[in-house]
Amino acid sequence: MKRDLALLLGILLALLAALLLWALHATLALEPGPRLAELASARLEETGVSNPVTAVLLNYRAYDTLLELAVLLAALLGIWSLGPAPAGYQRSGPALAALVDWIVPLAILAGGYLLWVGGHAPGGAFQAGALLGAAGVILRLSGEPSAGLPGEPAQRWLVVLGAGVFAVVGGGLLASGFGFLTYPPGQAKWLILLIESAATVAIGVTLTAAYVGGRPGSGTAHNGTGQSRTVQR
Amino acid sequence: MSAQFLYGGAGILLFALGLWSLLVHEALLRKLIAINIAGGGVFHVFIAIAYRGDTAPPDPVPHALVLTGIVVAVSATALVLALHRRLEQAEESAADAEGRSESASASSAAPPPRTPTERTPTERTPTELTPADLTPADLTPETLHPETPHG
Amino acid sequence: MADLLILPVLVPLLGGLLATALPVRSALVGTLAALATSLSGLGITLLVWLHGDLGTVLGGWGVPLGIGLSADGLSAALLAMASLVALAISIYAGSYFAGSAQARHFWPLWLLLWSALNGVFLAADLFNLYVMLELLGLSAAALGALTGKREAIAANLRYLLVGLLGSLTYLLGVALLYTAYGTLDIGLLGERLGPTPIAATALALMVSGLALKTALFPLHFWLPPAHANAPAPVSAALSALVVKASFYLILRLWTELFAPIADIGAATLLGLLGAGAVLWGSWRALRAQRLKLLAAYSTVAQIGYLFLFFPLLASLPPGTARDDLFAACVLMALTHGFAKAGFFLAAGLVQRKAGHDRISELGGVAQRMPATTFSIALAGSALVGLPPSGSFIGKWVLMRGAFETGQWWWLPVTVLGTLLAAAYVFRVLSRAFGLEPTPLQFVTNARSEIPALLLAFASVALLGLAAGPVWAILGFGAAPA
Amino acid sequence: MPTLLLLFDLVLLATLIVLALATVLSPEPRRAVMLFIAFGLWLALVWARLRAPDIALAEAAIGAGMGGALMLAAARRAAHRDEAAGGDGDKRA
Repeated sequence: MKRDLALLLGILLALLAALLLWALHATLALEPGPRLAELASARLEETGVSNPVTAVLLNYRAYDTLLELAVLLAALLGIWSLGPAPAGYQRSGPALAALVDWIVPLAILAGGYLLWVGGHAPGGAFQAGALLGAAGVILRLSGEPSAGLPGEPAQRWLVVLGAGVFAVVGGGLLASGFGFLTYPPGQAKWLILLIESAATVAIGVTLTAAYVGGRPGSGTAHNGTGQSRTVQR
Repeated sequence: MSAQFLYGGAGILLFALGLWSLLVHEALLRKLIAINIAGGGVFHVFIAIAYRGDTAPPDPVPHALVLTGIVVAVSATALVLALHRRLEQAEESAADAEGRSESASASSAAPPPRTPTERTPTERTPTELTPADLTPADLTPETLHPETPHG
Repeated sequence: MADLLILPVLVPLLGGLLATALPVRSALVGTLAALATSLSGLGITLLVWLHGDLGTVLGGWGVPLGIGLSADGLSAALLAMASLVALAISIYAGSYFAGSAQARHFWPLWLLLWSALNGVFLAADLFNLYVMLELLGLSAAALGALTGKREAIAANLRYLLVGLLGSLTYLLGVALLYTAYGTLDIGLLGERLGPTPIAATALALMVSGLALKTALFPLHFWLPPAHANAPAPVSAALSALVVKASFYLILRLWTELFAPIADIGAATLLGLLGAGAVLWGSWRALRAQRLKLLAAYSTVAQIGYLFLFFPLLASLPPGTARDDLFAACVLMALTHGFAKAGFFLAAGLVQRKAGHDRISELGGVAQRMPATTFSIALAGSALVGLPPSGSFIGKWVLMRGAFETGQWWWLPVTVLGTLLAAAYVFRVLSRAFGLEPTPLQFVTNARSEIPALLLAFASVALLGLAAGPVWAILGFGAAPA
Repeated sequence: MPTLLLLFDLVLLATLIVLALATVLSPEPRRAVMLFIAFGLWLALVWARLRAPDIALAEAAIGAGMGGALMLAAARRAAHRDEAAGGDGDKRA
């Protein structure tokens, strides 16, 4: 019965896929319209960065990126609302600890590098922030319950830093007559770098805090249900 | 054109596969993985249409859209997993409470039900707490079933 | 001046960030931000009222590179409704969560949700809408699970997954449109779009994704548990506002972007689903044991009415009759926003007072909470569509349209739905009265009872007796007599 | 040359689809998540081939990396519970 249903759904979805494939084929067979590639590269010089993807993310479509940071924050706030973090992992042995001592600074350095090259080569705030997040994950796995994050008040300021700086820059530009997130000529480069640096820190902290999985501050969680027991690695 | 269709088509197949798995499988983790695969398929379509051969530079706009999409997807994944963990906790503590109330009713009469009075979320006397109440954080009287016999 | 269009998104976003950073002061920050957001939304409505449609492109790049914001009559009408309803919910929430640890979780998420809501109403870019919808969905699911109850978490987990699926389906449609037409701007796409199979596929994908998010029958299965188990202010926001965001988007895409493709056949399909929603939702509301579950099923039914307008709109040529139908559809959506928010807020007070919301055991609530019972009665009459509520006018125009276009089969659906609604509202009211003595006070807790009362009152009087402004802001002539 | 490239593309994509299928069809949580991470990394590889290095980097780090780490913690819990509960773990997995 259940197998039949799965089969039926499979057939229906195969039909849907066939329809979509046909639609995609028909779409691609059209005269390729101008799209945005030429336009985006034609005005790349005015954006203050030379990596086209960074230009789209932080200049042409910066509004989307601001809201994307808000989405990340909303997820973390949702996680925090569900209660304190579960207990962490057992402290790792000396060999692994020594490795962690190497990996974490390396990840942070690599994150800084990715942030810097993002202006002209592959990289940028999100990739750099993800590396910081990875450093946090490794720290937590090695037995650091807070994953290297500061206490609750500082953590709260850090997670709003990205969207905060972004929105304040945007609002400031609006107030000074340029329009929301319309960078004044010549200033785009350093404003983007400012926003990206703040975003990198916020993304790193938010991803780490999401991995920790609960409200900070109150130490380790209750241990009544066996859910939060220390997991052996 | 052909490379675009080849890769874009693979994206559509991934979307359909993820959708199928989402509808067919019961376990939450499998549903979540299915959604992520379907999402990967949609992103793949964007990357495929941005590709314009090995000579022309690719269209950066879909690339930026996909980057946004990836971050949104990981945010949603994190929230889903946190909700899931909380649900497991709530279910386990509910099962514990059930077991305890069964043993309690065997030895004595059922405790009187809570009187229906207006309560504010802060109103919570320590003596009312049972071990089952302590497990989930931020419990307020409204979160407990008023009909749950306790206190 | 059009630069100011960003404010209804920016103000709550900044407020939400500040409320996150200052958890101890989150209620104060939240209340102030709510006031400012409401004012900015009403300000934009006023600007549209005075100067007509507004539009701007962020970043100074112009379309198609930049992201456009625009406010026309439809956006302004929904923005105004959201500003008023969300302000009332905020004031109520201030009292509801006072002193609770939940307050510090509620305010930031609520302000982010509001930001996304306004963002949907003002966006003119298909991908920006995707991000907005995700922000809306994530913050709504997080808020809905705030009680920590098992049912609430399970319901919102499902809501979150369903929402993600809806957004992805929508996004795939956007991918097809971008491939074919090379832009994400709704205005530009509207100019380029023709009646091609590609556009039809994209329409089907986008509308089915959004229909899932707006809980159109039979995709409504996730809504009743999610809305019924949230804290009262959140239930009000979910039912009154969040489902309206995706409905608004369907209406806008259907009537503007996809006008060349959305023919009578497709519209009739939507109408049939709407009819199913009206009958099934009303029936389940009548059978519901709990007050908030009743309200949630009533939302399913009320969403259904909105879709009954689609086949009529499709079969009428542009002109006064069509304008009236369009305005009546918007009017019904607005009325439902006010009425359902008022209903849920009042139901939350009943739940607090009685300790439960089982309808059969509500005896005597009316005497102990006269203002709240009055709110339920007023909001209920607007849900039924009694005169002079806004939905009375809406249903009247709907039925007239069904007559004029010869689609008489929508008439029995409307009548039957109305009778069922009358039955479920009367069932609640008949249980609310008991034999207890009446207290001297009409209002017992002003900060939470008055917002509910004002919302319910607005659904009946403001939108019923004075529906003219809705027609005016949509750019149509006078309201039908 | 184009045929060789086409063959290369086909192999890339076939592997991608097979990885996705294996992920979706794997009932054991930890195995499924491992396969999902492999799928994400392969997807990143395909995107690098499509000249999207930025996005490949992001998918590898955020989609497969962070997403996978989050899921792995959940899968480990599910596996522990299954072991603790003996046979009846699948009903709530």
